[in-house]
Amino acid sequence: MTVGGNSLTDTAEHPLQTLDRVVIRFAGDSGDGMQLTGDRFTSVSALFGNDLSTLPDYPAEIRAPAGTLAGVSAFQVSIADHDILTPGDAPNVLVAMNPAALKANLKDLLSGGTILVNVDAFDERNLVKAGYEANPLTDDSLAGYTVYEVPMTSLTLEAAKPTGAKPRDAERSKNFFALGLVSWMYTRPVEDTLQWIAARFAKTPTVAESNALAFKAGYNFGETAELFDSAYEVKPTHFDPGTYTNISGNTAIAWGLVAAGQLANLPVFLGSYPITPASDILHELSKHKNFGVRTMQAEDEIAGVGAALGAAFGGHLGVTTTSGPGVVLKSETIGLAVSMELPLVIIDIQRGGPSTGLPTKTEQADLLLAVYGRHGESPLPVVAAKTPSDCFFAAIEAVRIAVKYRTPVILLSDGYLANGTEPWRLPAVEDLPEISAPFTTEPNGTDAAGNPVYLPFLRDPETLARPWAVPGTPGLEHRIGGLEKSDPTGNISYDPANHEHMVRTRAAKVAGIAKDIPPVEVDDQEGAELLVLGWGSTYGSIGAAVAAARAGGRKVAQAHLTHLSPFPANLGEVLSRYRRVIVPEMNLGQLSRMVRAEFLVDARAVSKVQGQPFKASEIQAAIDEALESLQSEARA
Amino acid sequence: MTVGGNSLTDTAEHPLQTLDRVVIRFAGDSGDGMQLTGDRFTSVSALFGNDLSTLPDYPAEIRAPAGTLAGVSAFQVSIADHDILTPGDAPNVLVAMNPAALKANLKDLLSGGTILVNVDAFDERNLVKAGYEANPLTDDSLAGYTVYEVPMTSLTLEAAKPTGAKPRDAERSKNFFALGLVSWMYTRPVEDTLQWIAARFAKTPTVAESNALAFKAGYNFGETAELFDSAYEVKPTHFDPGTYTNISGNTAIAWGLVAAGQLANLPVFLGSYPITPASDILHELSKHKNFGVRTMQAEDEIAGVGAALGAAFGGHLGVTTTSGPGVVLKSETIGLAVSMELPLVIIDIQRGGPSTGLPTKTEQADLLLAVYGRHGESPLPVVAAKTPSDCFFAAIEAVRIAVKYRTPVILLSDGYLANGTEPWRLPAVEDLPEISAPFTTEPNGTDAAGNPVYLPFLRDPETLARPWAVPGTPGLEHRIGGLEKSDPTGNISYDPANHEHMVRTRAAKVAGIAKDIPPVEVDDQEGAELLVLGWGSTYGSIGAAVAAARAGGRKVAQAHLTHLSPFPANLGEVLSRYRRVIVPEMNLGQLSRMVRAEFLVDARAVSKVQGQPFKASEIQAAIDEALESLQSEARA
Amino acid sequence: MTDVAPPTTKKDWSSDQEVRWCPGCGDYSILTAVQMLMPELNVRRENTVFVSGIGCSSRFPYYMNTYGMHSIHGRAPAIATGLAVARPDLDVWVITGDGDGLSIGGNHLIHALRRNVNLTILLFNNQIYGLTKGQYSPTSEVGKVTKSTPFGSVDWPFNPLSLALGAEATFVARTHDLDRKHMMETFRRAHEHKGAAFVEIFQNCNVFNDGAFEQITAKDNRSHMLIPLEHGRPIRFGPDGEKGVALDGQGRAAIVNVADVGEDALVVHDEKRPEPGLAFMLTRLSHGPYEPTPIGVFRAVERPTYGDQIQRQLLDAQSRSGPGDLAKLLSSGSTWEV
Amino acid sequence: MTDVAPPTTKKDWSSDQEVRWCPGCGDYSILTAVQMLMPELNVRRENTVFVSGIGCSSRFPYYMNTYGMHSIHGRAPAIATGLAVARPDLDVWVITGDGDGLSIGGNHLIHALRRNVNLTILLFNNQIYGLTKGQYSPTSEVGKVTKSTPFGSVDWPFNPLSLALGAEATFVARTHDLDRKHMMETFRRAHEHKGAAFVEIFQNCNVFNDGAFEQITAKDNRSHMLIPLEHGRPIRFGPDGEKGVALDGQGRAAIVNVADVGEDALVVHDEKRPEPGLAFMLTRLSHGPYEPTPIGVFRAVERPTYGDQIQRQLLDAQSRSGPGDLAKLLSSGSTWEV
Ligand SMILES: Cc1ncc(C[n+]2csc(CCOP(=O)(O)OP(=O)(O)O)c2C)c(N)n1
Ligand SMILES: Cc1ncc(C[n+]2csc(CCOP(=O)(O)OP(=O)(O)O)c2C)c(N)n1
Ligand code: SF4
Ligand code: SF4
Ligand SMILES: [Mg+2]
Ligand SMILES: [Mg+2]
Repeated sequence: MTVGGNSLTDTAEHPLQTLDRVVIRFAGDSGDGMQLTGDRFTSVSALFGNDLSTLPDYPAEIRAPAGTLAGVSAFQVSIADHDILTPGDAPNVLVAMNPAALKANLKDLLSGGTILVNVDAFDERNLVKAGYEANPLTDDSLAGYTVYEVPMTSLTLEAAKPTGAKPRDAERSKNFFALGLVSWMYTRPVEDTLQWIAARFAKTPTVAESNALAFKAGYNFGETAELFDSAYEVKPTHFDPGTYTNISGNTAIAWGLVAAGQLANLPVFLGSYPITPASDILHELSKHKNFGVRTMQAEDEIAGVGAALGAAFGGHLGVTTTSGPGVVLKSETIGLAVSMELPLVIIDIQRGGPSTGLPTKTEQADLLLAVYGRHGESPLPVVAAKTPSDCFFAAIEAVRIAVKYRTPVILLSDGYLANGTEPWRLPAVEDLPEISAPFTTEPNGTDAAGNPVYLPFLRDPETLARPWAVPGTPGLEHRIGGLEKSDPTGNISYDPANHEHMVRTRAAKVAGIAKDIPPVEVDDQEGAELLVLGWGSTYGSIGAAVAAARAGGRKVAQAHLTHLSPFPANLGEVLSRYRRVIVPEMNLGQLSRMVRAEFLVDARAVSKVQGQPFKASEIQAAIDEALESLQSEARA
Repeated sequence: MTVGGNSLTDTAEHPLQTLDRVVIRFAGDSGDGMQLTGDRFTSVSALFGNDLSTLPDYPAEIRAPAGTLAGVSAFQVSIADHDILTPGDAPNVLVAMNPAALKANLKDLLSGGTILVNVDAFDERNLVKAGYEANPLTDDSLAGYTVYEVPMTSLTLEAAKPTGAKPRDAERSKNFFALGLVSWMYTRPVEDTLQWIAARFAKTPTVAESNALAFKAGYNFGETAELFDSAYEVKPTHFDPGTYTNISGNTAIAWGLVAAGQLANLPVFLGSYPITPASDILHELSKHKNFGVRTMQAEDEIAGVGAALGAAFGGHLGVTTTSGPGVVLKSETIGLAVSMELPLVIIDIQRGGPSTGLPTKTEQADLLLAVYGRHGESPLPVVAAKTPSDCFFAAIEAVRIAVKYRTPVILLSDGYLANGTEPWRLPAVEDLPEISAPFTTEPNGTDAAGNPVYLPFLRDPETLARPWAVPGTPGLEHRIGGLEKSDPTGNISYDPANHEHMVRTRAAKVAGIAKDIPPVEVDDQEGAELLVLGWGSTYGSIGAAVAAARAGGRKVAQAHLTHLSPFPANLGEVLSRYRRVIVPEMNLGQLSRMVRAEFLVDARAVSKVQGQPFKASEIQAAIDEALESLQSEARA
Repeated sequence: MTDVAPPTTKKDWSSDQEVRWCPGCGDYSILTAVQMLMPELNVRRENTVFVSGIGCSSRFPYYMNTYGMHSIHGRAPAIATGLAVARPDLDVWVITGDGDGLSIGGNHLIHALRRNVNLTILLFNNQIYGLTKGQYSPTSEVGKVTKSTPFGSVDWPFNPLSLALGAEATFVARTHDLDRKHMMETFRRAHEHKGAAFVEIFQNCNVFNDGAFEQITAKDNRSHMLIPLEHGRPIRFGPDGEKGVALDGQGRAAIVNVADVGEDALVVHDEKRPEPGLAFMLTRLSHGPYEPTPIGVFRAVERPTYGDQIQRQLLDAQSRSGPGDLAKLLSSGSTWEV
Repeated sequence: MTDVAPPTTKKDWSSDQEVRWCPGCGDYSILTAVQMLMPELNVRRENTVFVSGIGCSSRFPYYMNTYGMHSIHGRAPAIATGLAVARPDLDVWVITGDGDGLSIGGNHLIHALRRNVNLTILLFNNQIYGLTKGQYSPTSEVGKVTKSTPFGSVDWPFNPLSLALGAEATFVARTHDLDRKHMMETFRRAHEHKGAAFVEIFQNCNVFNDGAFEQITAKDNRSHMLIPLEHGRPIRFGPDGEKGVALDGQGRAAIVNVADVGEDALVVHDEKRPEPGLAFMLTRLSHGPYEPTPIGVFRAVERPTYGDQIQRQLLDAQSRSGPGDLAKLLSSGSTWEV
């Protein structure tokens, strides 16, 4: 049997077990290339036709000290033969490249799960660094698991010998050894990975070669070592026919913005300042200059949003991307956009807070900031994405509202969506929503003397949107600013009644968007008295939990909000249909607070603030608890 | 009869009518000195023993074009022989120095009220500038009022002749003519004003002389002209015995901070950036360097709060003052203070928003910003002042909470409190609350090896406050920052469970302050089903409205919040006692929203967003409406 | 925009809004100078935008009958950068004050300068915060007694031109509000400059800082106290040109009597010198508006503008990859068919 | 603090926290230089505070066994200003990066410099954003290809020292991460300076911008490419001092062969020159780390510090009006008795 052809997948000598789903976590040092390994495994699985979901998890340091807990970087991927919503609560398989990786991740592993360790790394020094007093491989502490000790480092060095690479360099290929081994275990096709290695490392042929050799060695090790009882297969999912790609939330947002620019026929202008986990949107958009996309890495967040606002005044689709610490810095400028009523899209990829917090971890604690975080009465629409691929549509929706209503819009995503991936069936371009962004080019009023004039605050009676006349348009010269404006001239006005009128009109404009967004849909169940209401990235976990609860005979309804401000018009009615509403959120209860204030409904938060997405089981437990409390209330 | 002695007050030739209250508004061009005139009238009335309340109102421009509506500056003062709470809904008397002043203010005047106009200013040019098509003095449009046309300019010029001043200069004394005239009308003592003129203009004797002459001329004009039927007197109020001063909210805050520094035995450090209407706190504090108060005019708001936080780390009482646009800029640094748990006081003198809004006008629309306006879960206490003199105590309370709990605290005031004044009985220094701010000077824990160490996040079990060890203390060297901290070492931690623990602990610390603040007091009335709940500067208007409603036979209870986060522990219980709760606020319903979310009580906002405080009558109308709706519900 | 704009007059450039500065404020004469200059520039009103921050000076855009934005405090250079990059066809002017531009907005200003964004930046320096009623500013002299510094300020001031040169500015100039001709000429040069043109204008705030520049700008003092810079000419001043500026071999600049040293010893002004060293030295000649102070164009060199280069990258990308094709973008990752 | 601090060793200044930079990062050698210098400075750990912003470099305070604050991005100079003004008894160091200090924090930096706040500011210039994984920074060279500039950056970079001098800095110096002795000497001078001392450190980021300074700082290149500045000495460099810096009468600085012009024609370095013109010219000698580049102390002049003057005003006020008396303050307005 030769390595390198698809014949490798024919593992005649080992029995092949079929699984419907498996959750694998690759864990190692920051420098061990675990993100790359996980990404690669994901890609072949996607090509293979599995449904999948991923969860990268890495430290805030670029490369924290080797061997320490702080330096552990992990990538979890779940592959399945059916539609899945989350990267899985607990891994079935943990690949641990060193003791620290084992220690940091063991607690999450399914009991009875499988551990593949790089036994070469379990030396005294690394054990101490990881804080182990005894070697876990020998002290029986792993008794509840199936442990495979694989000398990954030495086998990699051995495999790479033909390349002549120095051991220090060759050793770096050991993640490909691990990838090869896991690829064998789950009967992944290998050709694609070998091609990918060749292309990716084309500039450093020695590295390419040693990675390929390590990969093959890992694969063959699985095949030939007597260690493993069997290999597994996870059959392809039934997908609707179409072209699929595996997409992360940040890429989806970037592409959504490019698409929105095309749909609205507006050039995209991104003013941004790098910040984790939002920077990748800047990186991605920077590549697409042929779409007329201008990206500017500004001196800070204030300048980023300022430049976007300046571009919006000039008739561009002004966008700024950031995370929490950047949102607060941008708030003053966002308030100016509220006051001037110019379209602007602010994208907040939420991360753990407060302050610098947990910059590489996920959280949903900027919702109230988005809705209320500006001085004065400065309402604006807020939209949230729920899955990585939904980020594409959420970005288009944010743009649609911004340009139609001439208002800043905040789009919320989070670190989990940003870096997580899922297979996405590419939409047909002609099916994407239309976005109308007409510029005003003619005077829209007359002055006292009957001369035609431009009234920048003469609104569309339907949308309450003001006209958008851009510099370069003769005859419509006008000035706008942050002082209160007289309706409809836009001249400065300190008139008390005008101020109240303008404050209420701006609020009415935003509230009126409720008429223009879809009603919230309920995934209802006959007889359900409990509604699980969610927003943002909890979608997957809630869905999985609800499915599991129903499978367990519980009656539960589920609804998920894309629009947080204004709420869909039917939300109050929906909430009133249930005896109990729970709101799982990665915060201390922000949507629940908004819903309580708005509808006087006793919505109860189910909070998790750990920098990690909910496990479906956690939400399931909350569902059970809510149902029990309803029952005991009924009994009482 | 001679001018210049108290004998002037003996106005034997005119009947003297006694009033219990009068509301006077001085209005003129920005350059006409109306604020000074109003201030002066206020001072003599305070000295005379009236209760009083004032409302300055001026344009955002330093000196808007003379004669135009935009340039009108006004000062309203109410004086009474009894305890009053507001500067009055509608003036009884309007002093209008030019047509624009008349036009801008007439609509507020009580119908049948008195108008004193400077008839000299009613020439064609000024009428056109003010936008009058016909002269209101001659076209009968003022028929419903008592109008006195006084040639103030020419009489002033005449009076000032002996000084030899050029007419252009002498004319500037005409506000003193007006002051003299009104002083006569309301039998104010004159000696004090003459002394004040001499002192204030000591450096420019000619100006002093012409002001004094104009003042006397005005006084004498009232005395001798046949125009006026009578003079009026407003008897002194019954005040509790003590020493009184007339104080504005901004001065009271500045003094409160000085006092708090003394009480806590901490040097005050103010880092600030000028902004209307907060700048005067910076100005006032800058004078008191002998108290060890350091003030720094920073390069911007971010630097202002940053410097204050740096000083707090160094063991000073760090304070920053600003208004809405500054608060949003400071939010990131406030979040850092939340995370590092250092004491810091942020003072927001709210003004009309959004954006630059109405910078010289009042508003209460930063409440939700104060409570929710930071990324991540970053709770902090919020305190609001209710009257100008209460600003003193509110500042002390904000400091008390900040240093006791090692937390940033936001203190809310607004433009109305900032510039408004009221008589204040000086507290005895020994009656002021104690503030304890002990620095930790010894290690508070031991490390694994048993060596004494400092654990910066080892909390007081009661308050949950962490220790405060300042640089210069040997042996307690430690590092803090904005990344999540391990409990209790303060070292960086990405541990999921620790993060949730810290997020919840910070929230519990702030929530726990509810135990340490007074319960909200209710001014109840037997049988009242309606509660009027307020916060901040609406106190006076609500009080006046409730008193009036009761006088009209209505049953109403009133409660006013000083603590907005956390709420007083008994608030939920208090709200549950009433069938209806209304919340008058100068915003679109911010406190009502918080109360609804917290207590699921159908609290209804009574909103006014006009850059002007509520009139008592407006709130009274809302009370009537609420009571009627209760009745009709009862009938239904 | 190479076409010829229709002729206009000052009135065409004046908006219908009432000017609301204090009577006597230096801002009026600057407004007049700009409104009088515009008809001479062969530009169109609709292609002209004034962007300002907050301050008395920042009310300026309301008075220009062009497109305009009165933004927020300190942020005008950032906002204008976005506009200028998005719309290279526009003429974008930035109006700012010493507080707006050098205090809260200092960072945006220096970054706009280093990037060489195509902006004409007029900084109204009255050495005071006017709009907030008289606090000291980052250009106020040490010891200044103001509302916020009752015992005198203790901060050393910026020299706006030194700062601009330290920030890699390509065009740096100074003028004052009492000389309309000089203002117009300086603004014209700034407008002609491709890239970020920075002009400091000494402006009198007669309410809060009256006479700040009187010692050098008053009619009678000018010839003694202002050192006009002219490209290619030895730097001379004084009623009869009897004074000049010379450098020694150790790089010390000094004011000299021409009679003592001879004209050949004088520095010949060279605004086009690639290195800003000389221009910087000239900004250091005077330590405040009470010593002989250079005015005019200190530096005017060419460097590609930020916007042009961004534009060039767009065009390059389009000629390389063709105009964007959305369907192609969506399938640009690794895809598979089901 | 004139007392003698007890003797310490490098170890005393090292905290128990694991250093978490990438292996090979230039930050390590800077940390070592500081930790080795501290015992020589006669200062106490408890009186020493390191304040930083955000960035790889800004993790520095965690590794010093002193008081420290790892604050937020760009704000360290502002926070440190408050601390230094409040507590003049402390030794306050600021640690910042080229992004932290010159991009988002540029304004606070230039204001701290002009105010001459008593701070020792170390700017780790690696010409890249390290912590956010490799975007270009305001000191990156034009054309730099990074994650955010796949077609090359188009912004002209700052020269940090020119900017500092334009911002009225009283102490300006440069060193690099490969020369511990030079670092220690430069940091010592900076620490000695009363007021704001600004030090740029060329620092290698071996992950995202490896070798950025190699052309001038690699052992073999130093003698050709680094121009050491020594006060009072003619500026010479080269393996045998065969090169030097000279100025012409028009203020043009140039690198010359000493043999051609004679030593007397060289500029004699004068860090104490009140005017920053010469120092500024020296910062312009090199346009990037691939030309002969001066290192050492460019400028070191005395000017009252911001904190000292604020302190003086407090003391003056106290000696004038006596210590504050609260009851007196409350009755300082016009009062009346009832
Ligand atoms: C964020 C913010 N901070 C502060 C202010 C208050 N403010 C308005 S203008 C100004 C300074 C104006 O000074 P300058 O820029 O010199 O303009 P001038 O009025 O002197 O023309 C300040 C502090 C504001 N409007 N916004
Ligand atoms: C307000 C805010 N914006 C952005 C970031 C993200 N961020 C962290 S460090 C950094 C730049 C770091 O570059 P530099 O200062 O050069 O430090 P280095 O990592 O290179 O040492 C950025 C953009 C942040 N933490 N906070
Ligand atoms: S305050 Fe000064 S700068 Fe402002 S308008 Fe008046 S005179 Fe001009
Ligand atoms: S990313 Fe660069 S600067 Fe940051 S620690 Fe690694 S090598 Fe150092
Ligand atoms: Mg100014
Ligand atoms: Mg860097």
